[in-house]
Amino acid sequence: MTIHAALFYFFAAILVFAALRVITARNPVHSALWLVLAFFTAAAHWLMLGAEFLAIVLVLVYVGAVMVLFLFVIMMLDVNFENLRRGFRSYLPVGITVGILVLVEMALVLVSSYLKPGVAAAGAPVAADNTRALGRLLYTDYVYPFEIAAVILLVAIVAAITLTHRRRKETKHQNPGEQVRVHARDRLRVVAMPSEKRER
Amino acid sequence: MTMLRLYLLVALAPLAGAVVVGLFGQRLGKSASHWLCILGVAVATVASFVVWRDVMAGHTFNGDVYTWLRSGDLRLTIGFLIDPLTATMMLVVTFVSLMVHVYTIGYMAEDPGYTRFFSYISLFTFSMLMLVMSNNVVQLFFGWEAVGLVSYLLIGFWYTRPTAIYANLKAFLVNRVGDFGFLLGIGLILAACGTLDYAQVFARAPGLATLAMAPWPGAEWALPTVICICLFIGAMGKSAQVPLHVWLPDSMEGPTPISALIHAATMVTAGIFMVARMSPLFELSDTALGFVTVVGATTALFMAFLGIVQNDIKRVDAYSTLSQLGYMTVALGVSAYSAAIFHLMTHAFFKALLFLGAGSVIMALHHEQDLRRMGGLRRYMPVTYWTAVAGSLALAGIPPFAGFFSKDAIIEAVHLSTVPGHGYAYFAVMAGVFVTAFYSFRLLFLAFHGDERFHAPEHGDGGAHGHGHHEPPKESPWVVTVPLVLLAIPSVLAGWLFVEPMLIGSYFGGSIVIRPEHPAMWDLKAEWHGVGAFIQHGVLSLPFWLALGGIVAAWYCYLVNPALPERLKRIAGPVYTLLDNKYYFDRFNDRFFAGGARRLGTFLSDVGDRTIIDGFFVNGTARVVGWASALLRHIQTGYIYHYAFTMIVGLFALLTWWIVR
Amino acid sequence: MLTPSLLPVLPEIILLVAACTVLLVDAFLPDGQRHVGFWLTQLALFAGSWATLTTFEPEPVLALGALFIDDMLSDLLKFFSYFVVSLMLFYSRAYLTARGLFRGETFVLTLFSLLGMMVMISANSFLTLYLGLELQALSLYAMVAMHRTSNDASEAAMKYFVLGALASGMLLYGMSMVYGATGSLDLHRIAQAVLGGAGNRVILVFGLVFVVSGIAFKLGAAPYHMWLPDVYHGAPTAVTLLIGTAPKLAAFAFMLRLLGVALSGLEFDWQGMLMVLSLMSMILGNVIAIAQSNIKRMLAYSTIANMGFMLLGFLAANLNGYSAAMFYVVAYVITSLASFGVVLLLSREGFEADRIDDFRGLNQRSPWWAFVMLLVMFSLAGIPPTVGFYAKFSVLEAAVNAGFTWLAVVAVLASVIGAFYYLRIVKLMYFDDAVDAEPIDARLDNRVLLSVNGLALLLFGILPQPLMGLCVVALLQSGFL
Amino acid sequence: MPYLSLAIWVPIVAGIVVLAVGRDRDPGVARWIALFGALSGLLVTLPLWLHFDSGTSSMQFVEIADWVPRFDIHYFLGVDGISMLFVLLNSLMTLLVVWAGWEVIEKRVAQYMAAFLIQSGLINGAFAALDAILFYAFFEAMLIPMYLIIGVWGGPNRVYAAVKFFLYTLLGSLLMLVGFIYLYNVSETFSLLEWYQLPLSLGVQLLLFVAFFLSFAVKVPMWPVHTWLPDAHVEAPTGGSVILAAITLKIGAYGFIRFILPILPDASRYLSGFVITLSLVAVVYIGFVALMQSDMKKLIAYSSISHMGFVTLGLFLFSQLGVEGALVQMISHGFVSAAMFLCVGVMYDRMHSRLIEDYGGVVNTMPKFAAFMMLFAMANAGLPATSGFVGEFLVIVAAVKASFWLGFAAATTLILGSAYTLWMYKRVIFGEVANERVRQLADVTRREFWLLATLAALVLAMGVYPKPFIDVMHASVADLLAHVAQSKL
Amino acid sequence: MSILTAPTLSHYLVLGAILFAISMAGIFLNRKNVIILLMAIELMLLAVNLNFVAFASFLGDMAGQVFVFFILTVAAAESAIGLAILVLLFRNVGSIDVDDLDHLKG
Repeated sequence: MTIHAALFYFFAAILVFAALRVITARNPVHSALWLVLAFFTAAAHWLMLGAEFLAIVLVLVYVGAVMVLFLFVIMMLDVNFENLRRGFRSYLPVGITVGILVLVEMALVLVSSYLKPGVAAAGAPVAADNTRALGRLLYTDYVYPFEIAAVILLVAIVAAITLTHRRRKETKHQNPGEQVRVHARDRLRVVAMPSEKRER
Repeated sequence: MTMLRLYLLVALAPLAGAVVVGLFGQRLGKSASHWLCILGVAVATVASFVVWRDVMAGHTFNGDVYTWLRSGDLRLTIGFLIDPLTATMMLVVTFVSLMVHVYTIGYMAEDPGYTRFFSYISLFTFSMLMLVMSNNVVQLFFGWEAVGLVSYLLIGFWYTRPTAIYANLKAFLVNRVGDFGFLLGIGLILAACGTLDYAQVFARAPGLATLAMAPWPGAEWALPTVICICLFIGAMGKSAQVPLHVWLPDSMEGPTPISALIHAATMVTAGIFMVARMSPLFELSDTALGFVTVVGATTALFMAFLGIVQNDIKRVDAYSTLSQLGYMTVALGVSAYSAAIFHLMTHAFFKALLFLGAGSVIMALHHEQDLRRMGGLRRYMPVTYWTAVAGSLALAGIPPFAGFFSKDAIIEAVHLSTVPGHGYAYFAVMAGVFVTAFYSFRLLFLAFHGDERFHAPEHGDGGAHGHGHHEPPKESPWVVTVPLVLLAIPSVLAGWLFVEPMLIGSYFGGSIVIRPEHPAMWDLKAEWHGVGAFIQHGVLSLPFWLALGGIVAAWYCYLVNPALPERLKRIAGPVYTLLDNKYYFDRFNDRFFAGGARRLGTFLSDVGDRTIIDGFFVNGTARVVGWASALLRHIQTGYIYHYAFTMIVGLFALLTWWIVR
Repeated sequence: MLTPSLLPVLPEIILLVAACTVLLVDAFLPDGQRHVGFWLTQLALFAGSWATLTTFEPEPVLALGALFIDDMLSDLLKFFSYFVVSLMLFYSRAYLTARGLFRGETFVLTLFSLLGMMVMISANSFLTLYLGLELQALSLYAMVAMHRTSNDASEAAMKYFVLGALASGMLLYGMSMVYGATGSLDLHRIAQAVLGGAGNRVILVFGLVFVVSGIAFKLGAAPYHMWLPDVYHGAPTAVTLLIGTAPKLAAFAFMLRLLGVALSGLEFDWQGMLMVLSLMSMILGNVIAIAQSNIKRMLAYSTIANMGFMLLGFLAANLNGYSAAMFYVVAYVITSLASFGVVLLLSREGFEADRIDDFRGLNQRSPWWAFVMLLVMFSLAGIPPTVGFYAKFSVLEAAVNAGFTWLAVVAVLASVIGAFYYLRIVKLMYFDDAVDAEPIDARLDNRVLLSVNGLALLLFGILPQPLMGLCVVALLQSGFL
Repeated sequence: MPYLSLAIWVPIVAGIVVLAVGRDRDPGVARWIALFGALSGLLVTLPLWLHFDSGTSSMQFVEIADWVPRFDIHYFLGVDGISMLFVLLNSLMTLLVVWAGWEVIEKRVAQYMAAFLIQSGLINGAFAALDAILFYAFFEAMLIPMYLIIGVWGGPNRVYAAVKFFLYTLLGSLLMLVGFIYLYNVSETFSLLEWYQLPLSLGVQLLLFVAFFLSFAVKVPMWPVHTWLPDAHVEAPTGGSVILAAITLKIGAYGFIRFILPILPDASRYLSGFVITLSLVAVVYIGFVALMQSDMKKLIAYSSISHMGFVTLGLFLFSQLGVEGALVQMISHGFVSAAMFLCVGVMYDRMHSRLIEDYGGVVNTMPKFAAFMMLFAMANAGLPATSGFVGEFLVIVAAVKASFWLGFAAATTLILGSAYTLWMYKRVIFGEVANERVRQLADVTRREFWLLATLAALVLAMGVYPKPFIDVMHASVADLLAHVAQSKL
Repeated sequence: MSILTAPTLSHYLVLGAILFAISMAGIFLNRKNVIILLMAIELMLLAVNLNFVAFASFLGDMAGQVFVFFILTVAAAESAIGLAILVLLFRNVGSIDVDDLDHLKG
């Protein structure tokens, strides 16, 4: 058993356990934290597979941004977690059965297909400098998807703002459009008043 | 072809009258209407006479007027076959019709449906003429059905009377049963001969003799037998032979003139005419002839019995008609076609006479038809009385009245016949003579002799005619009596004038075919020694004495000892009940056929259509789909995890199917 | 100046620029001036269609590192998409205004989702397919939830989102398998690899199941259809209209590119899978629709059934079948557009005309709109002389031609069941008396366009050849034989 | 002149004009335009009769143009001696129906008239189409106006009836569509005339037979798929019943002639016993069912089924006599059933009841009407000298020729047909005035009179002189029989 | 050959499969908290990513890694939108209980 293999099994075990805890944890905060752990171990796997950049990104983006966002929302929503786990146990047998069936089926296929010696040997680092190689690809061959990804992020921004941004009545805010388009007559109103009351 | 125009004139003149009066009768008024119709029929009568003379001179005609239809190699035409048989029928039809037309002026004078009635009887005349003048079976069927239709209309002429509209429906339906057979017969003729033209069918008839059909595997029926029996079933309907006779007595619900015209003289004899016309086919099958004989004989005797117990003057005549039609049918059965036609003719005259006489009585008594409320009328209505006497004598078969010749000829022919069932038939017709004489004179005595019972207090219990009965009955107007007299003349004379040419001579020429195997007429001819000898022989033979016996019995029972019938009635209780209920035919038909059809219809409608087809299959399917829909929509629970679960199960199923298989 | 290699992408560029412009401009508009954004959007759509037409080339052109393909198929589908989106905006203008949704975000998200569809339509790689799909889907998730005060809308959005993500996951899993087996993300190279026998067939089929599941979700084919009724129902009708129309075109292209191009070597396998999906969709959709009382829900089930029909054509797996399916989708989209158009027309402030009973006595209120709806219903039921007939006809023909006569028989039986609920709408409109006496009024442009839309159902039903021929030519030119 | 196109499109365009111009507030305009449209629709079909060459069996007035080249579908029209008569019949009936609905229909007059006009054009199209898909398009499209006619202007249970009518018919016809497509795949064409020459194995023929049969048997309708008809007839307004009975049923039988017999001759012969059995069941079973109906329209509807049983019987006897009898029966039934329904309509308009028990003694107050109805009742019962006789006679005779027992069973209609018709007539028309409402009935109006008189004249004309009606068919029927006789295996 | 040797492609794929299965189980086992659903989705994408990286590595092809890059981007955007919807839902319904999302059904 090589060190490689040992690391693999070590991280795999943590990963699987963390993943299981994600879906079984009583408290969503714990779930999120278990998920963070899962991401870390996954990043470790990726490192072993030679995807250094992606491993970093996974940790930075996911753990650093996305999971924080999750936690933020969990905190913000202030849900009563006591109720949230009710009924879990009764569905468990069905869930586990189906999960295992799917898993067994997938595993059967995957093991039988790729456990051949020839395939295993193909494992080799793709490029010496993973980040550079990826970066080059992204900005040359994959510039189009890159742009689309940018648009997707824009959509996410627009959507998130549209959906959650509330204009509270009590908040004061400026309307730049109105400010720009303002005219003098809007500011100053000349009121014609009769100078004196006329006698009839 | 000039004659063709004349033939057309015969047929179309009454039609023109019928159509004009039918469409515009209300506007034309009564007298214009009846004169138009009478004119039409008179023209037809005169023309028929001319035609008859022409035919007697040997000018027969067989030609088409127009092609009605062509399909494949079948060509159906409207055309005329004018031969002695036709000419005779034309003469009888137009003459009786004319008489009835005239008579109607008096009889229907106060009826609101006056013009309608004229239109109908003219239409009837046209239809009957089309029937007898036809040169093919289809046109015969046309006329056949058309007279049926007019009969239906006329029986139901007083359409507000429940009994009348019941009777006309019954008449139509029973006739349709006959037509059912008739049409099958036509179909078989067509199938066998490939044509429906008389001349062509008869030309091919000998070839049919050996043909057979297999109604089911293993069985074999001689084709001519099947054809003839089918045709005869048609005749049974129209000519009211047992068991399809049930409509005729009820048809008396119609006005009396049409009882005379349609239900005595002409239409009901269409069946006789048809069989006579089809003699070349009937001659091919002894079985069929035997069948005809037995049916005819049964009708002749058993319907005559019913005449005895009837109290309605028209119904007595109706059963008498049935019985006489039986005689004609027997004649047909024993191949004495000419005798049948001869009897048809004489019967047309004297039965029309009797009916019209009855009508005259009914008029005089303000639509009283019950014999028990008549009596002694001979003093008030001499013309009616004496013509009725003539008619009754003719009916009873007393020489030298017309009925004697025709009936005696039939009895002789039955005696000489060898057809199956002739023994039974001989007995039936013999016994029938006695019964006939009895009931016809019973009628005469009850109506015209004895006490005057029309003043009886219970008279008018119906409430419908409780007015003006205190005056004595008086003789009918001339429009009624003249036809009576005019009909009485041939009732007396037609017999001895025509007996020799019709039965012995070659009057009918080729229009009637008798094969040598059927000896009755041949033997009759062989024994013929002239009219005088015939009368002499008749007077010395049994039928005459039976007839006399019948008259005497009637005289004794109804004039000498009026209490006797009541006593007899009590003694012969069950028999009387049987007769009074007309052998239960009506009840059986009502229960079994009408009731059965209604029950079957209800069953098929409720269970078959509504429950099984609609309820189970059609709406059932809809219900199942609706139920499935209501059920399946619950799959859509609204819960994300169920949705996800479904997707995953779908995925799992596809995976399993495509990977593991 | 555009470099030549960017020319085929011009429509996408225009849309992107337009979307950003609208986003910016809208920020500076007062509430009363929202129509500026609307017209800008319409202009962008027009410009996009113009660009699509002018850059039209009969032969397929690969661009941007072969991640993008501009063939006649994509041009045609894009063209229809602009058209559909434009009409959708016209139809829903009053509806959106009444609900405070007539805003820049709506237009922007609409344009972005359209952009996503266009990326899907023109994708030549798993990557672009996936990104286009997500762009479109994310925009739509947001749009479904956009009516912020509506409980139903947010519930629908959540369901849509979770299930959509699950489906994306499945799709991606499948893509990863195919990638692993063939070593490429490029559709044509995958196709060559598959046809050349490279890759492990079991793994390919394994991946295929996941890919098909993902596609089926997008189409709304049973058993991946569960999101559809809830989303159609919960979303604002304008968004339902959008979801119910243009994305079907994109999904068709998506399916065609994935199955018809990349995995054409596995034809035999996915035929079977589509057969199962098609059968289940036709039967489930039609049967469950009968029990519905909400017209949006009913139309959702009708969509499921119709997608089943479309698959019936597609699974013939030849030019005949693809063109039939394409014609079917186009016909369906036109019909669907009109159906929701009428629903929108009947809605007004504070009143959603989404119950089936709201159509009661429409003929009394407005014979014309009743007639348009009648056309829609008979078109959905596939009764001539509406376009729906030829749509059904061509997919049946394709199925029979490919030897699936029994499937065609089942399909027609299912469509008899389906006819029942379409007839019910007609029944309500014509046979019943109106309960709602409110007059129906709308802007002139809306009325004209909706009328034309309705009549188009009739026109294409009577003269289907141009559209049919176009589908065939487009597919032929795009290399489908 | 493209007479056939005119026959199709003139009424349709007229219908659209009526829809566009007609206003509910002023129905007169719609009525007159509709009448004009229907009249022109009839006039443009007259040349079909006048210029018809009865000497040939080939299609006449042929028009052909590409329609959907993608599937080789053509706008292919033509008539032969069989279909020509139905085009005329339909145009005539449309005119009568428009006329019959003149004052009776008060609700949405324009839509009513338009529905009939459009329907008329579609029906003409179905009779004239020689391309299967064209036929199918017309065949299906005509469901739409009829669905609306039943549903909008129908009786209390109209929804059930309309939906049943639609779905029943749709079920059959969609299977037929699959059949068409199958044939297209075999032959690469939708032209009927080419399908006539197409060899097909018996197995295929049988399957196609089932598909086609379901479609047409439902339309005819044959027992046991007939139950939509009584419902549809009862609920439909008078005009709807008239068109349904007089025309649309005929399309079913026409389908047998145009599609099943010549395209699938071997299957037809193989299954002729089956079809004949169903036909005879229809004749007898339905006869009994009709007997016990308490609703006049239902009774006439059942009688239609029974009469159509004769049609299918005649067709599957495969003899000139039988087929021509069937065709004549179809045309005659067109006149007679239309007239019967109009008669019921006349009474219904006055009494708003179709139940026999609500009537009685109508003759007392409506003598002219009673006379007309008598004629039509007799024609319905198949009395000679009315058109009803000709077809029945030919079919029965042909049946006897084929087998005595067939004729025997068929001929029962003589009894049953007159039993149910005349029993109804008796209960409705004859007798004492049954109630006050009957006493207040007014006799036929001038419009009703001429309406009924027209049909009466036709019924009589065809009964007295059917030759011109049949002569046009000979060549086509002979050709049809030649096709049936020739095996395509 | 023991499976405990150097990790082959199969090892990674099976690991991915396990993650995938866990996440699917998570989606339909979770009856209460929508947030867990979102996390399960992240997990699922992680499984896919693992596959891609493994394939990329074993095939020696960078395309797989590029794909993963984009999946990560999209996933981030997706969770943003997902959370936005969640927040909205919470405001409207007052709960993020999956069981409460049952108004639309049938």
